[in-house]
Amino acid sequence: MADLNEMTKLVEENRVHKSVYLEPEIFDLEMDHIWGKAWVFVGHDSQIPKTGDFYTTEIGRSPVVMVRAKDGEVHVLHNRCGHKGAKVAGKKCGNTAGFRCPYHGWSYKLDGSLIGVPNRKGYSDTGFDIKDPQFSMTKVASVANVRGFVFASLSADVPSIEDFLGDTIRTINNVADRAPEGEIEIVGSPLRYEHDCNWKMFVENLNDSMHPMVAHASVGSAAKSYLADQPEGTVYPREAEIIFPFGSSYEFFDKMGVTALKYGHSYMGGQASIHTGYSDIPGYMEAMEASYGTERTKEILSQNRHNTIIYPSFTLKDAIQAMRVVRPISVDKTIIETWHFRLKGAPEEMLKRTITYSRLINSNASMVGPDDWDCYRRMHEGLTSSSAEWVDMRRGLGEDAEPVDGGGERSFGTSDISFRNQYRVWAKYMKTGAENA
Amino acid sequence: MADLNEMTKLVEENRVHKSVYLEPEIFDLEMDHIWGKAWVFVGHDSQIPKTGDFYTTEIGRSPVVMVRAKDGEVHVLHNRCGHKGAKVAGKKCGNTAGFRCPYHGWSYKLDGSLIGVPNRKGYSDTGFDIKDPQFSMTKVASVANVRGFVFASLSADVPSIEDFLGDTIRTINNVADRAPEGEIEIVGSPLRYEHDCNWKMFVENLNDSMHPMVAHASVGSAAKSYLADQPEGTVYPREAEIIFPFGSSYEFFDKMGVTALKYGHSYMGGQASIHTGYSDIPGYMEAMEASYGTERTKEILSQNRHNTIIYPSFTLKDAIQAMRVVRPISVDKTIIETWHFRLKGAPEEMLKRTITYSRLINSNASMVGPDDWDCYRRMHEGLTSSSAEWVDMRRGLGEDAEPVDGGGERSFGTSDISFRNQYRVWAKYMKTGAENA
Amino acid sequence: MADLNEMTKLVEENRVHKSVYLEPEIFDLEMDHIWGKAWVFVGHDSQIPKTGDFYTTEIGRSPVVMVRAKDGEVHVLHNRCGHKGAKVAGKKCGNTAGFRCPYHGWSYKLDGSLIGVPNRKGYSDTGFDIKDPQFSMTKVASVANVRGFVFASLSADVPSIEDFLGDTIRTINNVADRAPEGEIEIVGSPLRYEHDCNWKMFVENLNDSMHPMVAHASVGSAAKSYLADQPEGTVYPREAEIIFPFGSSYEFFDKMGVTALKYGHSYMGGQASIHTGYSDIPGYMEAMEASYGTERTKEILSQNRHNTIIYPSFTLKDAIQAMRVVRPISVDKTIIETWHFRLKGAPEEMLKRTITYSRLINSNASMVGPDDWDCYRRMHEGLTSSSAEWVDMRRGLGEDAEPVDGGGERSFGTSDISFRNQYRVWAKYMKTGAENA
Amino acid sequence: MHNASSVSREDMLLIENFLYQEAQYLDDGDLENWMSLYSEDGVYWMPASPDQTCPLTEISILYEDKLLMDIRRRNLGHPLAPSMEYPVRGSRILGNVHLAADQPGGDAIRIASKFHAQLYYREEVTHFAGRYSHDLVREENSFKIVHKRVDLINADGVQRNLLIYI
Amino acid sequence: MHNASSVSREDMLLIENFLYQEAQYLDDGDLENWMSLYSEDGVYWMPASPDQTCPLTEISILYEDKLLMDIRRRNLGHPLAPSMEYPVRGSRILGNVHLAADQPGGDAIRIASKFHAQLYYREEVTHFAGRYSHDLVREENSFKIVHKRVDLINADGVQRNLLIYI
Amino acid sequence: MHNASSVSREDMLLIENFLYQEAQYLDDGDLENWMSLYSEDGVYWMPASPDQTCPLTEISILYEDKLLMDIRRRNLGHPLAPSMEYPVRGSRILGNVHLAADQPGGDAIRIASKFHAQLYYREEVTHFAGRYSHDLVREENSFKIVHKRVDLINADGVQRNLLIYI
Ligand code: FES
Ligand code: FES
Ligand code: FES
Ligand SMILES: [Fe+3]
Ligand SMILES: [Fe+3]
Ligand SMILES: [Fe+3]
Repeated sequence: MADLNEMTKLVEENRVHKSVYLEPEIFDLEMDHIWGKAWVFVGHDSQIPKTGDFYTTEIGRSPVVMVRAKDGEVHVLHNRCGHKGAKVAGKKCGNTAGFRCPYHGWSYKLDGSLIGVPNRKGYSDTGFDIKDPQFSMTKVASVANVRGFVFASLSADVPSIEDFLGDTIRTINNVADRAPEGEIEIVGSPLRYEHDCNWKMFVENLNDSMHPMVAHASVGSAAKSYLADQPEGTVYPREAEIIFPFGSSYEFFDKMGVTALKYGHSYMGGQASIHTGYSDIPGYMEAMEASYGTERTKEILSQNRHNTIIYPSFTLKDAIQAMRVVRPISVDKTIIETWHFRLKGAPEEMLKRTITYSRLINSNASMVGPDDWDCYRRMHEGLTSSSAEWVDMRRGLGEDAEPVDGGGERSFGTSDISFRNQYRVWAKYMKTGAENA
Repeated sequence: MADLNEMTKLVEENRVHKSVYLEPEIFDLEMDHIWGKAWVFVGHDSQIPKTGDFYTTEIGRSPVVMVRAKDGEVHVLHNRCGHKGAKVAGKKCGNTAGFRCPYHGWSYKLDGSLIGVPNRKGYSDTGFDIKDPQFSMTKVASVANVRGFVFASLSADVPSIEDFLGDTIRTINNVADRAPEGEIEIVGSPLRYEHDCNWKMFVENLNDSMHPMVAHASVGSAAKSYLADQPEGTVYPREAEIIFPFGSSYEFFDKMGVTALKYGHSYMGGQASIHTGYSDIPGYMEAMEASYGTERTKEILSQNRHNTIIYPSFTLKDAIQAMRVVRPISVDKTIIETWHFRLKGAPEEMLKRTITYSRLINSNASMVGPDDWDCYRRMHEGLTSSSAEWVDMRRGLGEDAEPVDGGGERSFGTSDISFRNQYRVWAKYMKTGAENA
Repeated sequence: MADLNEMTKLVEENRVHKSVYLEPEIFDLEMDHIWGKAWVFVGHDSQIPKTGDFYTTEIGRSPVVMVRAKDGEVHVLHNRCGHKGAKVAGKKCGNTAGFRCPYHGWSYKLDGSLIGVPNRKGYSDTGFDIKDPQFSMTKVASVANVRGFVFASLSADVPSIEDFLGDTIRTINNVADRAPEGEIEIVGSPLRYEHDCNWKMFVENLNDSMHPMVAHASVGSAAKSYLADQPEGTVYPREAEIIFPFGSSYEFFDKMGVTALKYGHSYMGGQASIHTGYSDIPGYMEAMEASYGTERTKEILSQNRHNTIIYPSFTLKDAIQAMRVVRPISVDKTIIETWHFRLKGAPEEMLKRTITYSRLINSNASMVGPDDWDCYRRMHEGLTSSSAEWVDMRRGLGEDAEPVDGGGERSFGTSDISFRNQYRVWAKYMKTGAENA
Repeated sequence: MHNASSVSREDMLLIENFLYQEAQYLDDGDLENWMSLYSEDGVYWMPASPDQTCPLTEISILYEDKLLMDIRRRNLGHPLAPSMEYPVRGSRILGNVHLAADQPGGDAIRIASKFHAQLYYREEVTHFAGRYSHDLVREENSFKIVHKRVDLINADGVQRNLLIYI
Repeated sequence: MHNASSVSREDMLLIENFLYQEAQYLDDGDLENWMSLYSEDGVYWMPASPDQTCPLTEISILYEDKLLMDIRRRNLGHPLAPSMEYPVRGSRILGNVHLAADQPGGDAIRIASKFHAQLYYREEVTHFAGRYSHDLVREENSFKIVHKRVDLINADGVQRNLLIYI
Repeated sequence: MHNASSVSREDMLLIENFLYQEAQYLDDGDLENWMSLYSEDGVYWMPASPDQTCPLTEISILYEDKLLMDIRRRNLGHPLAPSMEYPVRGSRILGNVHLAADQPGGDAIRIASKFHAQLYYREEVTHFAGRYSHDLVREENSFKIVHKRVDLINADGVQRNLLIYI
C-alpha cells in the first residue's frame, strides 16, 4: 500500500478502487499527501474579532490555533509547545494575552514566538536559543485570508491561494457580497456531526444530485401528506419551502448543471439552484440596493451556486448562510462541522431562515442528514463484499463537458464528472503533493 | 505473516502455534482462504417460505441476502448495490417485491438482476449495459440446498456439496428425518451471543469432551444439591435431565467416541450421545411410526450424534432441534447464533424441550454458556504469555484411530483427533483454498 | 520500524524522536526488549503472608502469579496452563492449596509443577511426560526478593539483581529500615489509575522537577486562599503540609539535585526532599531509637530521596509509605497502581499520613494526579503535529554532572539528565536487551 | 408565578405520572399520542450548546413546533427513508423531578428533572444524559406541555444520529 | 381487574419500595432473599425478541421458575464455575413506576417501570436498559411477584454474558 | 435509632428533594452551595474497594472533610490547572431512595439510594454507578449531611480522572 505509485492504479477513468475508502494505510497517506499539502479551511476571522481571541482546530492531524494578534493580524500557529510538545491551548476558543503551556510554563506571544522560559539558567551552554523556531509555536507554513475565510496549508510548497481557489473564489465573494455591508459574521457554536464513513463519501455526495429525490424522498412525502391534511388556504410554511426542493426532478438538477474545476473543486448550478425559489425577506433588497445599487444587487443575487466544494475540506452555498467543514478522523470516521453566519446589514430574518434550514437539513437530528449518513454507512457495509473491487463513476462520460468561462468544465447536473475530477486530483496529490495537483 | 508458506509451519502433528488464535493478519487470511473458499452455512429455507421473503447475513465479511424468488427458488445474492456499492437490504429479514437501493434508487429483481436505473440517459455512450453483471446484485458463486439447509461458497472452485459434506450429510438427513413430515421449520429469532475469542476456540470446543465434567461441574452440583433438598419422591424435572449429562464420566465420553472426517468435519457419538437418555415425549413415536413405520423409525432414532461440526461454520445435533452458526467478527470476537426449529408433524412438546435445552445451555444467561466463554477468554489471556509458543493437541495420538464406514476415522471420545483434523485442513485451506483441502 | 537498528536512531544526545511515544510497533518491541528483559517489579511478599496465598499480575504482557509455597518460599509462575494455555488463576488474589485450571482440570502444585491430569490414559504413547516443563506452570526465568520487594525478569540472561538495582537498593533498604521492626507490610488494595498516555511519559515525569510549581500551582493557591480566610491562629492542617511542597521554588529543586544511575534508574534529593519538612509523628522516634539506637536512627532518617525510579517499572520514596507500579497497556494506555504499606512497629499515625498523602496526590480524584494526566495527554495531542519530529531534552547538558559515591552522576534538580539517562538505556535495551543495557 | 408551596403534593404526583407518560410514548415511538401532550403552540427544544438562549438566531439540534412534530411523525419509519429501515428502541429514565427554581411566569409551571436515555439503533446503544425542563399548563384534570427544553451534558459535543425526540 | 383509581397512593408507595427491595437484593447478589419475593409459581422472563409472546415455543434469554432460581442461587459464585471466579456487582435504577395500561386480570396488579442497570464483571461495565413489567399479588401487608417480564431494548441484539437476573 | 416507621412520608419527600438538590448542585458544579448542605463535621467518602471499613488506614478514592471541600471548591476551574481548562458537565440520577437497613444510631438517619451519573469531560462521557449512603441530621426544617458514602460498583477497578464529587 505504502508504495505511492500504487496509488495512481487505484483510480481509472470511470471508476475507483474500493480501497480508497477502506484502507487505513491509504488514509494515513492522505493525511500527509492531501491534508498535509492542500489549502485547508481553518476558520473565519469573525470568530476571533478582538486581539487575543483564539480558536483551536486541526489541519489533518496537526492541532493548530487561529489567533488575532496585537496588530490585528490573524495567525495560524501549530498548537504544540516548543519544549516537550504538549498541546498548549486546550479550549475550543477563548481570549488570552499570550499562550502559556501548562506543563512547565513556557510562554509565547500571540504570534507564537517564545518569550518566557522558567528557570532558564538550566539551558546555559546547551545551544538553547529562545529565538530558535524549534522552540516556538511555529507558524503554519502557508496562510491566506479571503474575505475573512482563513485557509492554511501545512506545506510551504503550494500554489497561490488565487490559483488554488480558481473560480470558487466567486462563491466566496458572492457569499460575502450578499451582505449589504460586504462582510459576514459567524454566529454561535457549530453543529458537530459524527459520520461513520470515509471523508470522501461525504465530499462526493455534495455534488451528487442523483440522490436527493431518492434518499430524501421520505421527508418530502411526509410534508406533503401533512399539508394535504390542512384546511384550505393554510399558509405555506417556510419549512416546506426548504424541504420540497430536495424532491426536485432529475430534469431540474440536470439543467442546474455541475462544473468541475482545478484542484478537485466543483459546484452545482450557477444561475439557478434549489434555493432560487426562496421567497424574499422583507427589507433585504432595500438594504442591498442601498449598499450596491440596483444593478450590482441584481448581479450579486443572480449568482446561485449550490454546494461549492473547495476540495478537500470545505463547502458552502451562495444563498444559505451556512458552511460545512470536513474533519477526517480515521478511515471510517469523519466529523462534519456546520457553521452559520450573519450577513452584516441584512435583516435578522435572513439568519433565522438559515438557522431553520440548517436544523432541518444538517442537524444530526434532522430528517435529511441521517439519511445521507445511512447511505455512506451502507457503502462501507457493501464495499467489504468480496464480490467487487471497484466503485463505478462513469455517469456522464458519454457527453463532452463544455468549458466554462472562469475555468472548469460544465456537464449536466447528475453527471459523475465531479467525482471523476476529485479522484483525478486525488491521485495526483497522492503521488506528488499539491504543487502539481 | 502474510506469506502463505508460513501458514503450514504453524501446524505440527501434535500442536498448533498460538498465533493462529492471536494474529489479526492470520484472521484476515482466514477470511479469504477459509471463509472465502469453504461451503458456509447461510440459513434454512424455512426462514423464507413465501416469494419475496428474504434474510440477510454475512459469509465471512461479505454481506449476502438469501431470498425466495418467484419460481420458489432460493437465491443467495451479494447484498451490494451494483452502482456505488451500498448495502441494499438493511433489515435482518422481511418480504419485498424486489430490491431497491435507498441511495440512488437502482432496483433489482429477486434474483439480483438490475431492472431499474433512474434518469438512465446519463449513461448513454458510457459503455453502461444494464445486463452487465457488474451492475447487478451478483449471485454468490456456489449455492446448495440440502433438506432446506442452505450452504454457499464465495468461490466457484469448490468440491461438490456432497463431497464436501461427506458423512455429515447423515446428520442433516437424520435431523430432518426425525420430523414425521420429513421437514423442519425454523422458529423465532435466534440467540446471538458475543464471544471475546477466536472462532476456532469455539469450534474446537464442540468436540472437546474433556471439558464438560470440569468446566460445567458447578451447575450439575447445584442441581444435585437442590434435588437433595427436595422431599422424597419429587418428580425428576426435565431440567435435571438436560443438565446432568454434562457431568457424564470420562468413560462415557470415551465410549461415545469421536469421528474425524474430510474437510475438517467431525462428530461425537453415533449410536449413543449425551441426549440418548432423554425420556420419550408422548405422541412422538406414534407420529413417527405413522410416517415411517416401525423399522425405519427405529433406524432413524438409533442414530445419535452429539455436535456434528460442519467445518468451519456450522454445528448441529440429531436429538436436539437447535443449530449453531459461527460468525467470526475479528481475531478475538465471534458471534454464535443459535437457531431453533420444529419437527413438522411432531408434538409441540418436542419444540418445548429444545427451547428449554437451549435456554439452559446456549443462552448468554445460562449456567453453561458463560463457563465455556470464560475458558475461551482465559486461553486468550494465557496465550499472550511469553512463556510458550505452542498449544498442545497430542491427546490420542498414541492410539490408531479406526476407519469408519461412511468415511473418516474414529477414536475414543476424549481424543484430540478432531482438533488435529481441523488444523490439518486449516493449513491446507490457508495454503491453497478449498479445492485441495 | 521493526528494524532494531532503527531504534538507536530515535535517540540523540539532546532529544528523542516522537515515535518512541506514538508508534504501536515500538510499543510491541518494548514489550519484548525492555519489559521482557529488564527486572520488573512484581509485588511485595507481605501481600502473600501465608502458604497458598497468591497474587496475580502481569509482567509486560505475560500473566504471572506470585505465590507463597509450603516451604514459605515465594514463587513467580507463568499464569498459563500447560495444557491448552488458559489463564489458570483468575482472581487478583486469594489462597489455595494448589492451582487447578477450570477448563479441563489440570492441577498444579504451588511451585507450578503439574500433578494432576484427568483421564490421563488418553496420553499413553504420545510422548506426554507429566514432568516435562512444557506442561507445567513454568517458573518465571529470574526472580529476586529484596527486603520483601519481589522483582522478576522473563529473561534468564540478566544482570544480578544487585548489579541491576545498584544504588537504588539504598532506597529500598531505607524504606524498610524506617520500620522499627525493619519490615514493611502492604495494606489494603491499590489505587488503579488509567492514564491515556505512553508509559514513558509517566516515568519521565517522576524526576521532572520543572513541572510541579507550574502544573500543580492551582491546588497550592487554592489551599493558600483557604488558609488566608481562616481566623488568626488556625492550626496548620496536615493537608497543607502535603500540598505546599509541590509549590517549592526552582532553587529548592535545583539544590535537591537529581542523580542518574545505571540501567536507567535515578532519584531526586538525597539529604533533602520535598518531604523533609514533615512534622514528626509522636512515638515514632522513640520506636526507632528503641530498635536502632540514636546514631543509626539519625543515619536512616537522614536519607531523603524523592521518587527513586527503578526503571522501567517501579518508583518509591523514602519518607512516604507508598510505591507506584507502572503497567503499560498499549502505546497510549498505562495503568499506574499505587500501593501503601505500614512500617512495622511504627505508630499507626505514620500509615494515616501516607494514606492522606496518597489520596491528595495519587488518587484519580485528587487535585494533583489529573493535572499530570492532562500534561501527558497534551503531549500526545501535540506530538501528532506535523510541525516537529523531536522532543527536546537538552536541559542541563551544559553542566558537567559530578559522580556520586554509590554510583551515578548527580546534576542540579531541574536538569533533564534523568530523561537522557532513561533513553540512553532505552536504546540499548531496544537494540540488544538487558544484558548490555 | 409558582413556587414550591403553590404546587400541591397531589399535583406533583400527577405531574410525575404525566412526564412518565411522555417518556413512555417516546420509548414506544408513538409520536401521535406524544404530540397530543403538547399544546397547540407547544415547542420541543434541544439546544446545540449549554446556556443557549435563542433558538431562532443560533443553531439547535432540535427546535420543533407542532408542524414539524407532525411531519416527523409521518416520517418516522417511512419506507423510503434509508435511516428508517432499522427500528429505534428506547428506555428513558427521569429522576430528581422537582419544581424548577426559575419559573417562566404566567400560568405555566416549570418542572425540572434529570434524564438518562438509552436508544438502540443499528445494533448500537447510544446514551443521552442531561436535564429536562418542562413548562406545563393545566388542562382539565391533566396538563399540556407548552415548552420542553432538553439540555444534553454534551450539547456542544460531537453528536451521532438522533432519529426521535429524547 | 385493576385501574389507576383502584390502587391507592399508599399502595403505590408500598409497591415502589417493594420493587426497590427486589433491585437491592439483585445488586447485592442475594438470590436467597430475592427468591422469597416470588410466589411459589413465580416466574422470571427475559424475552429474546421484542413482543415475544410465548416463552415455551420460542427461545428466551431467561425464563425461570423457582426450581431454576434455586439451582441458579446455588450456582452463583460456585467455586467450580470458571465464570464465577470474578464478582458481579450491580447498580439497578428503576424509574417511571406506574400502573400498567394492560392489566393481567385476576387479582394480580401489573406495574410497569423503566430500568437502567449497570453490571461490573471481569473489569468491564455492561449496561442494560428496558422495561420491567411486574405482576404482583398482595400477601399480608406486602406483595409477591407472580410474573416479572424484562424487555431489553436490544433483546434481539447481540448479547454478552449475563450471570445474574436484571 | 431509626426504623421505617419512624420516618414519616412527609419527611421522606423532604429528604428526596434534599438529595435531588445535592445532585443538582454537583451537576451544576456549584460546590459553594453543595458544601452548605454538609454539617461542619460533614464528610464525603468514596472507598477504593467494596466493603472498605476504614478511610484512615486504607486508601480511598475520595475522603474529604469541609477543609478539603473548600480547597477543592477553590481549585475547581482554576486557571492554572491544566485539567481545569475543560468544563465538566454532569447528570446524576438517584433512584430507589429508601431508609437504610443499617442505621448509624444517634440522631442521624441513614438513607440509601442508587445512583447513575454521567460526566462529560474532554469530549468523553464517563459513567459512574453504585450506591449512595447519606447520614442526615435534621436542622430547622431541612437537613444536613454528616456523612456521605459513595460505593462505586467498580470501586476496586481501574479508575479514570474524576474532577468533581459524584
Ligand atoms: S511541554 Fe510545554 S512547557 Fe514543557
Ligand atoms: S449506491 Fe445503490 S443506487 Fe447508488
Ligand atoms: S487448558 Fe487448562 S486444563 Fe485444558
Ligand atoms: Fe443528501
Ligand atoms: Fe462446554
Ligand atoms: Fe506532577
